[in-house]
Amino acid sequence: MDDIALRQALEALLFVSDEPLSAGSLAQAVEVDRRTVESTLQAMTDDYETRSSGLALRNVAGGWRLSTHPDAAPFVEQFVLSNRHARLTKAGLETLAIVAYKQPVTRHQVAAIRGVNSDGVLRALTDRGLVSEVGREEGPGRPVLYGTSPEFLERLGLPSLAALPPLAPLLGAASGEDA
Amino acid sequence: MDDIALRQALEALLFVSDEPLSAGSLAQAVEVDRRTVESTLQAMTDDYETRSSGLALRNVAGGWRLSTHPDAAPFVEQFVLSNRHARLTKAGLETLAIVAYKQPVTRHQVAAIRGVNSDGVLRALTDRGLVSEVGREEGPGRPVLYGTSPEFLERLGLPSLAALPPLAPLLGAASGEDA
Amino acid sequence: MTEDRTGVGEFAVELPVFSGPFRLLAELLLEHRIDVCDVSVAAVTDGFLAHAADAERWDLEEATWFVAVGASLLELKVGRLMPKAADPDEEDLLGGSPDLAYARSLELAAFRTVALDLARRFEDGSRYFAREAGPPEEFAHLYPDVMENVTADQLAAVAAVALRPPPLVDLSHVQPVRATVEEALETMRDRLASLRTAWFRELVADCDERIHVVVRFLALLEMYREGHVELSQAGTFGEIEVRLTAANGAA
Repeated sequence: MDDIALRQALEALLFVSDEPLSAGSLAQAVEVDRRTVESTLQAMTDDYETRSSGLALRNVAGGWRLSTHPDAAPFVEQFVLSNRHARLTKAGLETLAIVAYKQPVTRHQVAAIRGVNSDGVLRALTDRGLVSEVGREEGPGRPVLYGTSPEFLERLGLPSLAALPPLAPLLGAASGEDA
Repeated sequence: MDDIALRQALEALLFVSDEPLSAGSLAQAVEVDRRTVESTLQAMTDDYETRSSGLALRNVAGGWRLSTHPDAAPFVEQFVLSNRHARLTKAGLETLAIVAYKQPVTRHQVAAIRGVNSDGVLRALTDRGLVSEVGREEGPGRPVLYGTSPEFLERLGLPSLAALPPLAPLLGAASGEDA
Repeated sequence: MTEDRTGVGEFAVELPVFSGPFRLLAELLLEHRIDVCDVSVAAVTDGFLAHAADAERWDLEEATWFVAVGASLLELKVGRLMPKAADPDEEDLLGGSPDLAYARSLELAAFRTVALDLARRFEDGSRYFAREAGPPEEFAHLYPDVMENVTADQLAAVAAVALRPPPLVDLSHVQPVRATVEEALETMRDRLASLRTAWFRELVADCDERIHVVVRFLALLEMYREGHVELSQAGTFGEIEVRLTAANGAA
């Protein structure tokens, strides 16, 4: 398959998928080696940008996702009117940060860090698809363990959890500040 | 708005829409006169073709629609067939759930709940035989009322609508503290 | 009941948990040295009214002080009596050790900083809209069974999220009495704007419950404090006349 046909196939597949597609699954679908697919996707990402396309290709949540370009956001927002992008409250963000860095984590552990019962917030984050149940802890009661969802990474535009900003320097800075 | 920004906005709007958009509604969304929008859409159609895009813009019955390019169809077909886990799109699942629990319900009510125009999704669900027209509402315009079909219940293995899991416990669990 | 006429706070109360001057009781309660739930605010109020009846004149400042303290106690009591979500208890939250509690406060501060960064990323991310429409309809024939993996429970979960009413504004941090006083202030200002002079009795004629009368009275005291109204009362327990001040009338 030549480069043009490959790009065409990749663009079409990205268009129909309603979730990020990994380079591996794309490679399988187009029957081209993964490395070539990856470099083509990277080149396409730059292309969308340089030709001022209304679309943007990003490497998010462990895969590639085609979306509208941020420059077109004002028009799309008006058109879509979705409440999906409603802002998160302070409590929501705080809880999400804890889940993101401490996952897998139980309700109780979240509450212990925040100092307040966080069941409602966790529930709302789960409803919004940002947090999900990822298992159960061994031990009494086998409490549910929470983690962030792929949608969380996608909404943040991050390729993986490893791309989250490191917490350690903040802990250091905080401890240096005051007693 | 210059030509590049206009193309960007139109491409983004066509990308997120799940049904054809008339030149008139697009003109309204981008606040540019309809004639300019139409000639731009025509130019864009040619552009997708000449740059061998994986996408194609077409002027179909209901308006303009962005779709995959026929050249990429074999890959898309294969992908759709192999992608067994996501048959019903997120939009489809959400719309079906709303119809199931709010029936009889109008198109307008579904759109109001989802926050997006849902005509395309409703039509697709109707085509699939999962949703059907169950009557018309009294009042101006006498809009069509939708409900789920017997096939819907059969597919879920439910004897009747009364056997749908009750919503109240799920709703009741919502806490005052939201995310 | 012995009474010292030098001040309203000095009137004595006789309660199962405490006997002595009210001012001392109020301090103990506000410092949580005595559980407010063990104190009948109504009994204290009766004591105060008895004291006031004996007093030679009704001192508005003393009355205000008593009402303010009474309101605080009621608020404390309401706070104690209202059911709360089962929070982990304090010891759980602090882990029992002050050092651990300190470490956790640092950790929470770090998470709050990170949360700001997440908020920024969400903001940027919200400008990208992905496509959720799935394959165009010409491919619909390829997947005849869209319900293959759909379950009733899944539908219910999706419906619950879509149909859940928007969350109520969380008012738990608002002191209930103060919020109502604001409303009462508005009501009183509206009424007096047209009536200009009225009996307190008229201003509370539409109140169904005693708490509403109390709240209107507090609002009135607030207006008096700000010089918006003048109050006069013929005698103890006499009718209270409320008059909009000239300055206020000109506004």
